[in-house]
Amino acid sequence: MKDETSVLVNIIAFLILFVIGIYIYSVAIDTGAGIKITDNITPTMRVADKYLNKNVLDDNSTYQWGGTAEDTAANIVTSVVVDYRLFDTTLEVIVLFITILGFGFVIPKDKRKIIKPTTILNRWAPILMLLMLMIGGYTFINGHLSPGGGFPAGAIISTAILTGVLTGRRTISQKSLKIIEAITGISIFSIGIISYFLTGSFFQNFILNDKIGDLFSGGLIPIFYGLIAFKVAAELSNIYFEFYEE
Amino acid sequence: MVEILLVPLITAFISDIFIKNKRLVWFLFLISNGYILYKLYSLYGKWDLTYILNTDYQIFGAKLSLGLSNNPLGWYFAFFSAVVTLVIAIFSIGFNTNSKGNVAPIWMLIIFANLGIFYAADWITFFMMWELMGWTSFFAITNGNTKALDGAKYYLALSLLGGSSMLIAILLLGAYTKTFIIITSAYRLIQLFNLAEGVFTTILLLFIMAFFIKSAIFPFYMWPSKVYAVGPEDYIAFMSSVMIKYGIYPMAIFIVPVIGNLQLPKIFNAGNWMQYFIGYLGALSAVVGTLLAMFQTDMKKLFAYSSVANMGYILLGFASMSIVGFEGSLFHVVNHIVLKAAIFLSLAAVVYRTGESEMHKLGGLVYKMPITFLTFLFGIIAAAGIPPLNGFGSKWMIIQALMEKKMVVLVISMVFASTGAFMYLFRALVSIFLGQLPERYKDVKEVPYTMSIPMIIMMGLMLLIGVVPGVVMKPLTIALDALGYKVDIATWTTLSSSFKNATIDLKIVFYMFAMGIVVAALMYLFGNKSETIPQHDNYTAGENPIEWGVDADKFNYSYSFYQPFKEMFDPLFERISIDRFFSSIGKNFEYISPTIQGLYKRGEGAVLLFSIGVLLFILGGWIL
Amino acid sequence: MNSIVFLVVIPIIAAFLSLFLGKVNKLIAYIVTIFNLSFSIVVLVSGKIPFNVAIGGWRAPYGINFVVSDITIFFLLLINVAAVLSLTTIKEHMEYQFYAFYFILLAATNGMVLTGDIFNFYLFTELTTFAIGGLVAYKRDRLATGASLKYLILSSTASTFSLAAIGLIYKTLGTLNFADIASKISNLNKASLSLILILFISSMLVELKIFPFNIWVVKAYDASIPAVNLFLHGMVSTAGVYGAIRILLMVFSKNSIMLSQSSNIANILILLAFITVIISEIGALTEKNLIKVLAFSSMAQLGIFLFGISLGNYEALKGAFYIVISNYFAKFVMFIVAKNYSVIAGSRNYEDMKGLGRKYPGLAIAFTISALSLMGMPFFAGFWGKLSIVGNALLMDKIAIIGVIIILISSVIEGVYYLRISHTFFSDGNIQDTKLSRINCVLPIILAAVILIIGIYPNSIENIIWTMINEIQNTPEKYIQVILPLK
Amino acid sequence: MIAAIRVFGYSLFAIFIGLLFMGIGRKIIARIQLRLGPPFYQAFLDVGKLFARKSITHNFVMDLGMIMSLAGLLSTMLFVPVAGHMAIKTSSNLILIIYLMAIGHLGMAMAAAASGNPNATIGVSRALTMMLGYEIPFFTVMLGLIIFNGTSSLELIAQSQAGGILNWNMVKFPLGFLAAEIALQAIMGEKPFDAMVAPAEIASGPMVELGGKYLGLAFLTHAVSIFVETGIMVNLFMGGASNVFTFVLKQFEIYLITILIEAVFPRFRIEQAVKFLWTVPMSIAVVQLAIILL
Amino acid sequence: MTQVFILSSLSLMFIGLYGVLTRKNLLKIIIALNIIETGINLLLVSFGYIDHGITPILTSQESILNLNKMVDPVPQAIVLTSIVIGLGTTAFALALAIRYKITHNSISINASEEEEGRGI
Repeated sequence: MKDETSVLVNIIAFLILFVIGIYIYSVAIDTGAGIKITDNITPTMRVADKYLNKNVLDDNSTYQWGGTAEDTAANIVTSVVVDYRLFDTTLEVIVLFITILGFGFVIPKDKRKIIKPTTILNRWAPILMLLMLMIGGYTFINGHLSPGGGFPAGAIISTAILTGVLTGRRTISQKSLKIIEAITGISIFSIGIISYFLTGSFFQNFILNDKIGDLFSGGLIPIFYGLIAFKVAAELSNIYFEFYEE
Repeated sequence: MVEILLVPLITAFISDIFIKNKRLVWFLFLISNGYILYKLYSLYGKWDLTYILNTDYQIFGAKLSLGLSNNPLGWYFAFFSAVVTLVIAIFSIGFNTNSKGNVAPIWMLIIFANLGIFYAADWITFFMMWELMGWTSFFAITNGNTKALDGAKYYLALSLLGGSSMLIAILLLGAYTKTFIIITSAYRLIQLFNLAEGVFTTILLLFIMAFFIKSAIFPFYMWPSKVYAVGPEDYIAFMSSVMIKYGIYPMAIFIVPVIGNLQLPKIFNAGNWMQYFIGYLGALSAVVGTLLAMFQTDMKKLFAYSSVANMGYILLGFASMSIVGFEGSLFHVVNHIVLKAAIFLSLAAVVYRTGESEMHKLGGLVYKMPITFLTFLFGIIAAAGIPPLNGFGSKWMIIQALMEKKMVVLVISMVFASTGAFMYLFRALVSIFLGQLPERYKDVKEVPYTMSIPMIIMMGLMLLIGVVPGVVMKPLTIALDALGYKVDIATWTTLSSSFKNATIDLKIVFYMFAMGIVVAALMYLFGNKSETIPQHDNYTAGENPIEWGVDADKFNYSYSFYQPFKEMFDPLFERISIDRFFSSIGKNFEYISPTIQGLYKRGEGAVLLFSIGVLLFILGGWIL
Repeated sequence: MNSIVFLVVIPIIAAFLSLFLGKVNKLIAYIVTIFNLSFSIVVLVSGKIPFNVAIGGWRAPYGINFVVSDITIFFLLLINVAAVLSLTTIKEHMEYQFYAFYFILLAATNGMVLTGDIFNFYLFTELTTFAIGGLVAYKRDRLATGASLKYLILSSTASTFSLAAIGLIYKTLGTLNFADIASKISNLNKASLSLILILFISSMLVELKIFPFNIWVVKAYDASIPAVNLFLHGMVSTAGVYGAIRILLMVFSKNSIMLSQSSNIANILILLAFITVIISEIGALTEKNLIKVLAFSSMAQLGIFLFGISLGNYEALKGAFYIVISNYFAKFVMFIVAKNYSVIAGSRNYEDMKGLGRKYPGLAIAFTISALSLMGMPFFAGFWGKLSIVGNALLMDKIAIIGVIIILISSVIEGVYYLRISHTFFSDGNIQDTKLSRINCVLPIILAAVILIIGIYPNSIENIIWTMINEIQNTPEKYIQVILPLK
Repeated sequence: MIAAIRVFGYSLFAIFIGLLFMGIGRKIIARIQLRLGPPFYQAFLDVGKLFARKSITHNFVMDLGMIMSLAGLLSTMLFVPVAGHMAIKTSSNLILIIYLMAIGHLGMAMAAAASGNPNATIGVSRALTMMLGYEIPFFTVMLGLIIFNGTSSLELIAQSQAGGILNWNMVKFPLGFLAAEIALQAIMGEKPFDAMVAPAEIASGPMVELGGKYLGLAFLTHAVSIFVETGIMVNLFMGGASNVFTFVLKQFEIYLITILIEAVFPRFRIEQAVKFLWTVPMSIAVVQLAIILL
Repeated sequence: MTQVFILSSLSLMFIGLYGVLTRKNLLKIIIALNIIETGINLLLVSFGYIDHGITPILTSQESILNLNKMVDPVPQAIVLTSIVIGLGTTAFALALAIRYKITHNSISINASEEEEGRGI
């Protein structure tokens, strides 16, 4: 039943959005001087240009494929995420940690019974889990070469655990998941502290002169991505165990 | 100079610690008041004493410095209020032996603020003391009993409003005249007049609003009746006599000199429009105060409105802007302090013994409490301005000044108010002390010595000032002379005004009155002897009214004393009532607030209001 | 100098550890908070301020950097002191999640104050929101879930607005670093700058509790346990205040204190500020629940703070700092007093707390002193703030004068309801004496004494505030050069 | 000491004249009402009889009240210049006189209220309301004269009217005189405005409980008040004669006018009286004041 | 080409905002929030868009040569984090919504906390 207050609210909401839209449009076509939001800034003016040319530390250094550079990850997005702006990603991990912790804390504890899995799922579960684990492993191992990285890898691995939960097999207990989560979290930050003691500033990459392109390039990036993958996997599967009934 | 302020502060702190045992606390209170009086006496004449405290707090670019200065007018106000406070302090030792709350620490803080106000050299110190006095008096009035709350809340709201309007005025003054010192800011304000007249009038009106709120002048005349009825009686004696003068002091030291020498066109060659503005407000508060006082049934409310009327007289004196009128109102300030304190002390004694403050429930107390009756009688005579006592001198000077300046309407309203004053004052005397003594007060005794001695002192003070006005006029004229006014030092007993041979010698008036009494006493003794018989066996022809099932005090005609007179004014008071106007403002706020709480209680419109906020920002961009 | 990042990392590691250390969590919380406090004192004393720390070794505009200048260290101290004081009010055993949320909140607020990168600032705000969401929902009863959910919805829509603003800034200026933005802001088109400003300010005002954005405040304060109230007041709003000062006055305002060229945004801010003040004061007038009264009053104080900032005059800004300091101490005292009295009286309604002032005079006097300081009464800290804000607003344009008059009227209203509350404390009531240990009377008295000292002798605070103000005054030398040395 | 004798002499003279006027007044009223009326010295006989008789009192306040009322009236009388000279050489101020007259009323009212008789207190409340009524027009008239002559001392006003009848204030300000006459009627408490003593309704109001010497004192007070009020009128409007005899004669003329009015008028109700006093004489006085000011 | 991305992401955001403003049911509000999140992510990525740009991943030497044709990596880094934030908010909000259902026995947003039995 549509009482008149909600109709009024709808109209007001529509009006507000309409005005905001017109405003944005008027800002977009504004003819005043200075950089407008519509025109793209020349690439060289952007911060990203230094990330692409990997010459943040000294301006005119160039790098070759297979040669070395200040950050040897092939996938530049990963170099930005895990090397240049590593602190953001560590905070990202904390955001996930907090929200899942809050999730577990707030959700009411009436666990539901898992219905018996169908035979097909029963048969294929181990194979599927194996496949998922392999793909997950692949994505975070060469996160610095190809697209992907810690976060998607963690999600894929957690789906493996999910299939385990769906088929009712006890793959891993919630207690150990929490331990994994804590350990990976602490190790991420302890690496940061180690790098502080080694190189004087936090989260600095202390493994140098490996070559762009090969598997173990990119300094600390694979290590970080690995830890992030396991942490995300542990956290997400934590959610499933909230609903899992022994 | 600064130790006069430190002593009350320290005593306030100490008595706050020992608040439990009353005897010590009130004794400390008396001693510190005595010390203050002695110190003030020793400060007489040393007008150049100052004490400056420099803080490096920057306001308008300059570093702020707070200062105290022994200015003559401030000394005059402080000395006479200290005299009366000392007497009240003696009274309140006895009064507070068995009272519930203990108001001494807060009262000490108020006395600290009181001295601060009178001695402040610059506006910021003045404002700081003013606000301190504002909220401390709130706590003193309520002092723990909750039924005093809404009266005190009303007073608090008004005094905070006054404080804020004064803050705006001070800051505007500071911004435009680049100084906070009171005296120099007065001179520069006058020069400012021809530069920015709009700012000048706003500053002046805001100042006047703040002072009128504190001194209960016309638009804000309602709070005394609400507050005096509920506060602790001995504190109310202090509040009604001394604290109501806080508005008058800055008027005398700042507003009157500024308005006095403004080059404004004179209306009916008597004064500029501001003088008339103050004059008419004074006249209105005198007339309205008197009329409302007549119709009250609670004795403290009655005298609250009488304070309003007296403040009106003082304002009329200021409005005349002649030196005689100025002296008259300052003289009336001291007279009012003395007589109001005397009246409220006797009321406090009545309440101390009977616990009742509704006039028609009292009666016939004169036989049980003769000293209280005499103080009250002297207070009545002084309040009505009848010659032998101190009320007459100042009223006479104010009327002379107004007549000389041909401000006819003001004089007529003043005389109307003073004769009306006689009506309600006598009504109070009749209903409380004369007439039949009700049964329940049969065993009422006179108040103990510690309370009757201050009352006798007050009687003596009133008589002394009445007969020898020089006691007050001499220091006053010396102070005004020190301030730079062209004034001749008053003699001991004569008061003079600027009319042709209009000087009256109060000593002779007293002699004449004494001789009249001697002649009348002779006539009285000449007659045959008379025997006293109880009151209620006269018009009831010997029968005792109790047999008719009616006890004696039913015959006490004092409930609606001026009933016919009241009916004349009722239609007028029904339509316009400033009181309803102000309390309706308060009610509106309290009416809106649940709707706002409702908005925050459910909180589901959060995102909607968020986007409305964004909309506001966008629209602002286009419209403003 | 680089070790300043420990202020953020140590609490996070403690958050991870808190999962295992059930019983000893409270001790760990004390240790970490006291570490943070002492560390920031050491940095203050070390005298190397202002300095810049590049995280991960990448220099300023490219990597994330922490900046420590006078304002930063001042607010850092405020937050850490608030954290230590609010921990003292936790008496009973709390589940480990509470401590996890607390650690993250501590890290996030410290991070917000320290960071010099706009996206990092956004992330820390997100962390604060989630931590507060979790802490408010700690009691998990009807009130707490409702309050936390509605807060979460509002703050996540607000965060999308600020994310859009960050995206636009990156698209037009190509950088995410505060100092870099500040130096490049001038060549932005006026209209697009005001669009970015609108998006960013609307998300910040949620935390600054300004009128259309502060619907969550009263529910959050009422629903949470007293310790969380103190977190909300002490840490979160102080960080919000820092954010407002840093971003509104230093990043987006070029060198003039006025909010960049778009002065009409400043007018709207003034308008919203004094509307907040008048509405929250009226709201508090007939409120019976003491915690809600304090929530309304903290909204009002932050309204006055925003009014002081957006006036565009350095003395008014000084007044705003005074208001922040006096509100910080006063609200602390009031929340502690409210907690103790509601424990004794059994209900949060101040009418049931009659007569408590006579049993525990120390608490009631501290409450009155802080109430008077909030009202701006002389001899208390708030007066100096009110004096300079009112003084300078009177000389500004019409909207500022109307605003000042409304703020003074609302301080009258505030006076009425606060003194009514302290009157009910002192009036005679029949309270059976549940022994309240003397030690938690000590803290409010000390804080009230601080308010009194500032009120009577403002010199000490005055110099600190002036050092901060001339850092805002000449932002280019004091802030931008520290981070981006002249290339 | 001579001052004391002069005061005593003045007061006896005032009492004598007052009682004489009362006696003659009663004679004239009787004649108007076509009856013979008591001999003119009847008032002296009454006073003598009253003082001889024993009387009853209720408390010391009644005695104090009666003495105070007579003393008040006497001290007012001492300030009214009789034919240019007064008991003690001092300036006789009009404002002073108005306020001194209040003592007489206060004393009488206090004695009446102390008696505890409700009729007395009703009478007192009416007297005070009436006082407020007549005070305003009377003062407005006086204000006009004071402003015109630039002085508030009664002597100077009297001397300013020296010379022939033409420059008497009565002639110069006829309206002022008319208003003052009506107000005088109320001051004296004569017939149209005697709601306070109203014998029919409240048994002679304040005097209900007074007997014997107290009634005698009341008579004397009434006598002195007649002397004072007529003396003021003479000084204000009829040039305050050179010798005592002409002064007394003029006083009698004023008294005659009030007696004639009193003989024929019914009584006003108290609020009618006040309304009347505030409208008719007040407007005349205001017109007079306007004439003087412009 | 970038106009299409920006317009579509803006419309996504407006739809999401409209949903949050008008819907009463909590789950619908959370879904609308998700729509806004995706809208914002698309908007951010589209800010870094260059016509005919290639992914910023180095695969061989010649990809290092045409670095300037690569799409801007920084918005993608930001999007990576904001996706996780979106996940976090939704998870936490859903948990709260489930508990909200139990405590308020109603799923509508204007179920008030204090008075009992109000709100559908």
